[in-house]
Amino acid sequence: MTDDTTVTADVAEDVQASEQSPLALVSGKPVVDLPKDLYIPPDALAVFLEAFEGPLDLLLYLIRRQNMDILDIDVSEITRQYMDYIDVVESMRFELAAEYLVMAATLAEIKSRMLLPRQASEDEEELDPRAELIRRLQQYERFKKAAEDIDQMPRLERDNFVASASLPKLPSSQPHPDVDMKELLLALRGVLQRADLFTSHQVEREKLSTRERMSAILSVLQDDRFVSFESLFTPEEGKLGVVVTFLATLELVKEQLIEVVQAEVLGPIHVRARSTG
Amino acid sequence: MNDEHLRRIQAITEAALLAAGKPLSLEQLRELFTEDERPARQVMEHVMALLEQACEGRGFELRQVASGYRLQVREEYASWVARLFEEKPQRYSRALLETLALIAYRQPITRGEIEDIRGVTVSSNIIRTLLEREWVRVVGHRDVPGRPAMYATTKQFLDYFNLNGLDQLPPLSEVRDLEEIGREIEKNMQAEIEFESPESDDSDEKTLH
Amino acid sequence: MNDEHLRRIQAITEAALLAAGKPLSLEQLRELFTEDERPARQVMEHVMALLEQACEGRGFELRQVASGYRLQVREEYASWVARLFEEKPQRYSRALLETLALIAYRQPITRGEIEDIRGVTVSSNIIRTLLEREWVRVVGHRDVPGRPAMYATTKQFLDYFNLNGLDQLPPLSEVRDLEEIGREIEKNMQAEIEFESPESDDSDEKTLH
Repeated sequence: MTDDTTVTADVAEDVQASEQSPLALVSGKPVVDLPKDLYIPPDALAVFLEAFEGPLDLLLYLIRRQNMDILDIDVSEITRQYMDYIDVVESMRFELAAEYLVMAATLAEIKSRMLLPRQASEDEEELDPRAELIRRLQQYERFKKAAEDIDQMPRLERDNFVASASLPKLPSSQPHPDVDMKELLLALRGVLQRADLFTSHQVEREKLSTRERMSAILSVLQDDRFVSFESLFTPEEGKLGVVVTFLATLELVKEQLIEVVQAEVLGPIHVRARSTG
Repeated sequence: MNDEHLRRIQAITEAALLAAGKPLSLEQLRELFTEDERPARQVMEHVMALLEQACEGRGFELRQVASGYRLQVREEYASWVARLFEEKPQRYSRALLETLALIAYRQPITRGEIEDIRGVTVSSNIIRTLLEREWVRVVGHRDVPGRPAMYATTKQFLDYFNLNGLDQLPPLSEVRDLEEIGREIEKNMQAEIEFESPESDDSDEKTLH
Repeated sequence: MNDEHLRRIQAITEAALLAAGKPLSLEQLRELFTEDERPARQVMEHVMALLEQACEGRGFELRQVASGYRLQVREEYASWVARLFEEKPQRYSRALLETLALIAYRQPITRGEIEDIRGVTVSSNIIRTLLEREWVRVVGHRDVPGRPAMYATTKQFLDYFNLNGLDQLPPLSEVRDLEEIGREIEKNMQAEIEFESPESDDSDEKTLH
């Protein structure tokens, strides 16, 4: 960093400028002066493009800072200068430079129109050609201010922090998925097709009510104890129920899931799950 | 060290613990203060005791854990808080549905038998899910090496599917002719997918957040 | 509805807000209760007032923002709490803030309209950042050639800036004459020059474009 702040020739004329801290460093040299007109030195362009949010922003500054009269600019000189550094900035942020060029062209147009003698016949309503530009500057300025206001507003992560506490152990509250019977059948169809079980009639042979009763009997026989054969039957179910229970018992015996014990001829019959014990 | 000063340290401590969302040690809490205002360790310990008291009767409490102090939602409110995190029910996997169907139609059946028919392993998760949902239960153990559990469906399973008994399950002959059902289900799933597609993300503005 | 009952609802509400770590609407809070115990809207509103009082003198406060209520650290303790976080808070570029301001005050607005007022191209990065932060969203397309997207701000934008609604934004300044604008600019430039000067060691701070 250098202490040399006398890099510009304008310092003597512009005492104010020499008193302020440098805007930025360009190639290690502090830049104190902001441009006098719309011409931006190519080597400082990147810096100025950072400092200003576009030509309107720059113009707003110039109007006050340099007391610039937007009519009093050398249009041909400015245009030439703009053309010069477009080459330089092509690789950087050309689209921004182009906007400054458009602004220069706008100013040139305003100036040329101002130079033309006004025709008396022309509509009195016609605005001063500067009016549109001034309207845009004023409009832009409002939102520039609004952006600054927003930046000042208290916001999360800077001025406000959301309060949160850690969680205790939460009960599992995962809701159960819904299942449609059709989905279940579709799944069954899939697996049976894969297993090619449709061709053998093995699955279909047993009545489902028998299968259900087999499960029921097994759950009664959970403990390692004998249960009387009769207690498996529920007379209230009627004949059909008794038959189903009987078939289920036979199937369980066949599958060697239960054992049936009769201690003496015509004595009480007991059943027990084979797997227990 | 007057009361007002202590209350201030307490409020800053509370603010920090709530902003951190993780435990902070006594040292970390002391570090939040500049050197000239930093409370002594004993003062800080006293403040923690005050803060603990101040949380009585509230929705949260001060807890001391290995890495320091943290503020934690009281366990007695866990069941309400849990509703915040309720997820949308997911769909069951095809593997789970196949397993359930086989248990329903072939009960009592062991896991090994299900695997034989499906030709793939049945994950323990599937069995656990079905047991937790109380759709299946263990009705015994088959008397073969390893004594595998035999599964059967439950009354809850019948209730869920509006059946009085297993004999009301559609007969397998109908299962054979499921082409139409399959198309219908796929249509429903399609509709569901469209409903959840990101195009409709404007819709969540209308719902309450 | 006795006091004890109200205190219980208040504690549950506090617990839920601290567990959520984000704003919850009155409806969302009521949904935490089962139907038979669900407080009426007015009761819930009363509870929120009680909770607000109960936070007086503590490290945190109840705040109503666009998406609902949230508990947040009191702003007066922000400087202590900020020391918890190693990363400095995000800074936003002027270009981003001006674009955001135009969307906030002039919504719905197209990119072209923003560019007209700013006199400069709006980079796609800025729009993308604003969309990713969920501060703005596309609310439709203007019926002109190219059908450009129209942007508007979101509830998340309001939440982030502690606002309950757009009407709480600072009022847009009056159109001023250029003399006055000039003085204002002078002042801002001065501040900016100091800020941008190489002496200040802000270089590690991230600025989001």
